[in-house]
Amino acid sequence: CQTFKNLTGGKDVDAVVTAEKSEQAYYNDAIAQIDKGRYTQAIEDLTNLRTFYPTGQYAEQSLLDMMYAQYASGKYETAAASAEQFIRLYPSNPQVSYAYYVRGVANMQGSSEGLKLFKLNQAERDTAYYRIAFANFQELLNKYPNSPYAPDAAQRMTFIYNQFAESEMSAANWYIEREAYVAAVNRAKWVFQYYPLSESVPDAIAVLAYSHEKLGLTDLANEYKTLLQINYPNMLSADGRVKLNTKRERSLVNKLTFGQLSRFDKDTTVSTGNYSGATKTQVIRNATQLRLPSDNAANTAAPSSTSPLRLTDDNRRVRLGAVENDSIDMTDSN
Amino acid sequence: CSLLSVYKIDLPQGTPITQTQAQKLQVGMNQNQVLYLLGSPAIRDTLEPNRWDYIYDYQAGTEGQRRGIADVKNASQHLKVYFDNNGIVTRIQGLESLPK
Amino acid sequence: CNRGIKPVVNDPVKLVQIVQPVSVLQPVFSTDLGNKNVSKKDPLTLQVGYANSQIVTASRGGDLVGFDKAGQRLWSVNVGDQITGGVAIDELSQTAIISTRGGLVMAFDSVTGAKRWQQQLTGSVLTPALISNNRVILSVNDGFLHGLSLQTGQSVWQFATQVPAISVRGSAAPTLLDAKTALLATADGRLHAITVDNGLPLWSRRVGVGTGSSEVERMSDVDGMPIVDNNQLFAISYSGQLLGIDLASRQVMFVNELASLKALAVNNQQVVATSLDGKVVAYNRSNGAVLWESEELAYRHLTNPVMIGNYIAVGDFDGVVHLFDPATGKIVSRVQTKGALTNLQVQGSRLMTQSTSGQVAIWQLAR
Amino acid sequence: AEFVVTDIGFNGLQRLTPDSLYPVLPITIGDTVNDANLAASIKALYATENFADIQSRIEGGKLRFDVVERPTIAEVNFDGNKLIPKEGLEQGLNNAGLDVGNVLKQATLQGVANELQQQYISQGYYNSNIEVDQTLLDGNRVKLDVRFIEGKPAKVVDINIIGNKHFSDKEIKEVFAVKESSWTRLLSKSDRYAKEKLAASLENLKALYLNDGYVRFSVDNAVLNISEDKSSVFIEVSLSEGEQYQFGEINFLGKPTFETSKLKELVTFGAKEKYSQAKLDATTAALKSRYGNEGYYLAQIRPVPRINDETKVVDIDYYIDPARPIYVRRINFTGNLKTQDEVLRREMRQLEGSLASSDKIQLSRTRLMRTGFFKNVNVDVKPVPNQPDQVDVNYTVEEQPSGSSTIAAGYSQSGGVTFQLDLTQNNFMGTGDRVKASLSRSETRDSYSLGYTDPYFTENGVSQGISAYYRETKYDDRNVSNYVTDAYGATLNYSYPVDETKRVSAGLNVDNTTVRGGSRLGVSSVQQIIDDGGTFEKFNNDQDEFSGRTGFKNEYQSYNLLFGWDYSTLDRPVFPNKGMSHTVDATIGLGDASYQKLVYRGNIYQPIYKDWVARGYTKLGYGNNLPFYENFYAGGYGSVRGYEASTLGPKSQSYNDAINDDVRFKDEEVGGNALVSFGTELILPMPFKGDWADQVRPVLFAEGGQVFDTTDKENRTFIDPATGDDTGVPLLTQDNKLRFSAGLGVTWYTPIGPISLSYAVPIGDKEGDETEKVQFQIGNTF
Repeated sequence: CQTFKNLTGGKDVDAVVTAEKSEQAYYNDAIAQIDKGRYTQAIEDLTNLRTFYPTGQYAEQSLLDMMYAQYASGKYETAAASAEQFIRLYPSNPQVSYAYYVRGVANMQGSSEGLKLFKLNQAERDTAYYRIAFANFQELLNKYPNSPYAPDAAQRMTFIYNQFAESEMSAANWYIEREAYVAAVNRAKWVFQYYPLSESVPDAIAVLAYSHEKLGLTDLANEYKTLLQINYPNMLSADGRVKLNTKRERSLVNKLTFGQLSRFDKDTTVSTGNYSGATKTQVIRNATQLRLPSDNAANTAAPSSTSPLRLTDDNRRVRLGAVENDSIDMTDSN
Repeated sequence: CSLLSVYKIDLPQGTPITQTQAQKLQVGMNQNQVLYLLGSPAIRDTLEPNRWDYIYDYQAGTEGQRRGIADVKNASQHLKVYFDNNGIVTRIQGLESLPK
Repeated sequence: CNRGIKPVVNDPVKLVQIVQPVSVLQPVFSTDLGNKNVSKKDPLTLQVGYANSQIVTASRGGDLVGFDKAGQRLWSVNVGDQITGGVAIDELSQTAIISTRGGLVMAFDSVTGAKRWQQQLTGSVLTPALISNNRVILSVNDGFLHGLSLQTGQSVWQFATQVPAISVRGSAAPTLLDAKTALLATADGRLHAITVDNGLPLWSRRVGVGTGSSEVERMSDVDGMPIVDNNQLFAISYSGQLLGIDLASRQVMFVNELASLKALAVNNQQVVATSLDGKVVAYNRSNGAVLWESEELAYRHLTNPVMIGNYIAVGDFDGVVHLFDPATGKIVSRVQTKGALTNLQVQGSRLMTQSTSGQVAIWQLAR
Repeated sequence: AEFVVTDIGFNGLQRLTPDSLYPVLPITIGDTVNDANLAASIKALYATENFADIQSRIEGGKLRFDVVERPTIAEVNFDGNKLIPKEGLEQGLNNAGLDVGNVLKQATLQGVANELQQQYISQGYYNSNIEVDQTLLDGNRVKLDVRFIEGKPAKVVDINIIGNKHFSDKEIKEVFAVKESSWTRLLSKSDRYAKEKLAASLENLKALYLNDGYVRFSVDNAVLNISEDKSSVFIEVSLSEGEQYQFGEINFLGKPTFETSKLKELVTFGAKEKYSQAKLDATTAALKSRYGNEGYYLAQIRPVPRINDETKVVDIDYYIDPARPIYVRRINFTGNLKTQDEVLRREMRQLEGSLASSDKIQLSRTRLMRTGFFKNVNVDVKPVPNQPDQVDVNYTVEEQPSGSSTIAAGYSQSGGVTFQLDLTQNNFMGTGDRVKASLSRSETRDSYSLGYTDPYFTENGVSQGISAYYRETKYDDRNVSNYVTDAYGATLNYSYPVDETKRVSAGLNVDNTTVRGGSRLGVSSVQQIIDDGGTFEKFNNDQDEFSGRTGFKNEYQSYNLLFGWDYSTLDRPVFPNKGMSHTVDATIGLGDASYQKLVYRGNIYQPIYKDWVARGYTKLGYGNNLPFYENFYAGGYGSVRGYEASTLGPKSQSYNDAINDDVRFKDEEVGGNALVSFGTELILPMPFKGDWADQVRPVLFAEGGQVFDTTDKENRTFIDPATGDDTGVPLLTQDNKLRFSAGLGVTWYTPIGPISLSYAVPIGDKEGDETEKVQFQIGNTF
């Protein structure tokens, strides 16, 4: 039944009993393997190096290389774990910010079994991994703001922040299609409240305008339309109707061909987030302001940062996020 | 031929409160008392922080039509509660639009 | 699908031929009670009801049979359920008492076989009753001790003891500590002294101490009937403690390391026990020192030892009764009956056995 | 002794570094060190669980720690573990932090060993023993070999019930989860003792009496004995039944927001009726869901029975506290790594921003399971912090592969490049759309078909499917022996739900089929081609080997209307265990081949005992003047197993045999226009656990079926198109007898699609039937 066991279960890995190479040999072989892209073999050499020469001169460097090899070979969870181990063991190593960075990037990849053939829009899927990556990058920016990896980490944080906002909007868009307008309003307001700096704010305002109109709250709908008129005029069509990117708005031909033909061109410069000219330090400064709400966050007051939205022509800043005092106690004093 | 019509689900949205519940509301109450009487409002809008909208919107699906429940559209059932800046009820509007 | 590792299994040892066997016991009576509808795996022991005027046997299947002194069958009655405890005989009132699987206790006239009374208890009774000054004392499987009136069978008193989550099948028969007090050994390894008449508890002491991480390893039943002899009490537990107590001073004379589910036997100097793994050991009665230890019957599932004449008799699973010379610990004589033996009984110079396959045999000590 | 520490150092460190230990110590360089904080630092170092031994030394102002690091685990092997699978053990060790690479903590190892021993004891393996040997390796590492000596589990040999009059011992033992040992228990292993089984049995016993009116029933005592060698278990249960009681009246106290008359409708028992706990629980559940559906999601409903022992009547007081209407604030999904959020959200019947309804939340979970994209779906409702009347509904899903894909390619001298690609994905790239593509090119045949279906073309679930196909067999006309069809066409199909379980579909198929027959074609088909205006050709230029052959050809340009009605309450599409499904498909052919075809498929799954499921299935078909290439066939996998594929039903002589009556080769099966097939399966539970075990379904089956021709072909004779004279040969013959078979089958749902294997014994097969005991199939299950 041994064969049956090999077929289904993993063969028992029998540990290497004693060191077979010198420290130098292990390290050189490992680096050679990495260059040739044979990562698994490299990881094995590096593991043996750290096992048999834990206090050798290459111990710290080999863990950094192992992190890279694991990430490159798609073992994201183990790469993040190696990074974690490095941060714990060698906190004062000059390269430690690289470990923070690798941990963030590895977590951002999500689970290794995820289908990575086509780049799936993560915003529309489980974003748990993104949340961990965001926290990792935040820690990197706080501890090592001028680390060489800080700018990229900041940009990734902004990207994740927008992905979360987009995931809210995908739910809001569905509720518009479903004609559940109160649900759409709350989802859009969540973007307003927790992601004021995200690129989905224009879509959120459009949804709010549209839903209020459908609910019959025309006064609120008009207020949102003026907000759009001032800040994002391109979201309003000529006859003042709000442009949404939900399926409902697409033309029949477009729907018949599963969205391939005659898509109406929405000015998408705002939401593709290409290089907006900000310098590295600005990117980092903006990123450090970003906060993620926990999934089950209460309807607390909006975060302090305000969005540069002008309500009326006299440039009155809009205090985003409804004023709600923190704790509403509905003591059940019956 | 309703037998072959597309099955639509009922779409209840917001807070189906009744006039009897809302009548207990008086000007001068604080926000907690309002919440205790009517529960959380359907919409608390960012642009109108001092106004709570208890709106109810209902679109009958196949089941709703079978049971003859009427649609409630464009804010026909909508109670507006206005507060001053320290959360005391100043005005109540739309009481008559609520069902008995 | 690996084969798994086999636990070590101890097979019963083969018997060694005795050099020159001495004839000790002469068979005087034997009968086959049959064992229809009896579960083979249940190691319950039934004993022969013996009083000098007659014999009453009970079969596991539920037949009660009375014989006269000469072994002639007098009467036979079927109690309608499997018999799990019995036969206890009271010579004075000529009553024979048995208990059934359904928890019924029945009293019969031991001469005529007429049913006197019956009483429903809350659990089955697996051991013979103790009859003394007008009380019938029964140890019930659910941990209760019941005192019934001998005449009417009505319950006079009840005494509750602690029942462990899991205990070894079978229990110790209640016995007399002295004329007025009964001695009960329980499944949680304790001894209780209780007044026979009104069930008032006098004292209780722990004998068995189980150790281990699970309830099964901590089982410390005292299933062998403790023995009381000229103011000394000896008891043994499943968890491996053999205790000698001096009743006068209530002091523990000794605690030895031996595990058994069978009763003990004493003569004037020795106390003898048979262990779970088939050892027969004789200790000095007052200080517990080991006098001799025989492994000739290892793993043969031995019965309780009994003193007959000045020999020690021990039965085994093959139906063989071995007779030891108490001085040397050597086997000097053997007799054979059919079926596995689980309990030996001695009445004066007669040895009575009932095997699990229902074979009753009585031997007389040869002159 | 107090002193100011000037330097702190460690020696004996291997894997750990001083940097990582400094933050742990409560003292730093420059502090004054006394006995107290020295002890505290040693305690802190031990707390890191990395050290077997720590000694501290003071050399002039320098503090030195001599440490011995604990070994890390290099390898863990298990031997002899049959009861607990290897993965389970590894998982247990991981949770305890004893997996490969971690530090070996002796206390935790001992703890895990005891815990495993407990598990064995609780499963009745009283004679089991677990030994752990540790062998030290270089580099301060250790190898663990865990040996399991399991022995045999204790068997229950006797169950003794005392004090039962109303129910017999047999009836009581029937309800027990643990049974007395006998050979019949070999498979179900129900005679093995386990603590939970006894507890479950006592629960069932209690329910048995409570459901029969015995309110005062109680189990006085359940004694557990075990034999000396710990191999047999004896159970003795003493109970007191009490009397039989009846229901009295019911009243609703507290704040019942609905009128009592409405609530009374939900009560499943009447006054004077025998008391039954099951009926009471059913009523409580009905009330709970009634309140739950009206928004009172957190309503508390408690039945309090008032028992009157004289009159033997039990009055029920329902204390109802509806709390307050609860609204759903947000619905969140986790675990959908591949599937889009919208694909899950569109299955929701519960909307955000509306009253919470327990039925809708549960129905949404069932709908998610019905998509077939998820192995399992859990829902949990969490209150929103400081919003007492709002809840969030969180669905956690576990995705499973939802389709199959195989790719094969080759190059042959004569045929050139050959390739085959089959792709059926029900959750294409997580969009929830269904894609079905099969492109194959070979020496003899090209076949391309592509189908794309969007199940949510509209938000109410109207689905739109488009598919196109092109098939061409590259035979020369003369080389065809029986018949081949070249076809191309496209189908547009819409289907929409009519209620929660029924769907209606309508579609249009434009099809151009060219049928080419050869000399081995059955005469009934030849007759039909000729009657439909097909051409007949005799090739007699004798220089090549085809001369003397005949060829029939006809082209059918047809427009088919497709209608469907589908009812399904199956709990999941793959390997359902409960529910039924009925589909009716009607095809109306117009144009060259005008025919009507009706097909009904029915499936019923009924769990019968623990995890055994019985299934009944049937397929009926009827066609009115069907073109022969649309005929029904029977036999083979998916119809009647045990017979070769499509070999049952009417047979007709081939053209060659008909025109020259000296030679008589085997008749050709031509199928028929009426089909009956039905069967039943007993779905067996998988004996062992493990992840891949629930991808496999073994079944015992018995099925039967037949194809008939109800047209008048049977008594018409064939007219040879070459000569025009009547050959006197009947167009077809049939014996109208059903064929049956019974046997054993297994289906394994692999990533490349379901693979099925069956061994069937034909029953009632007639002479001339082509039987085939073992059959193998890749592709969809029927």
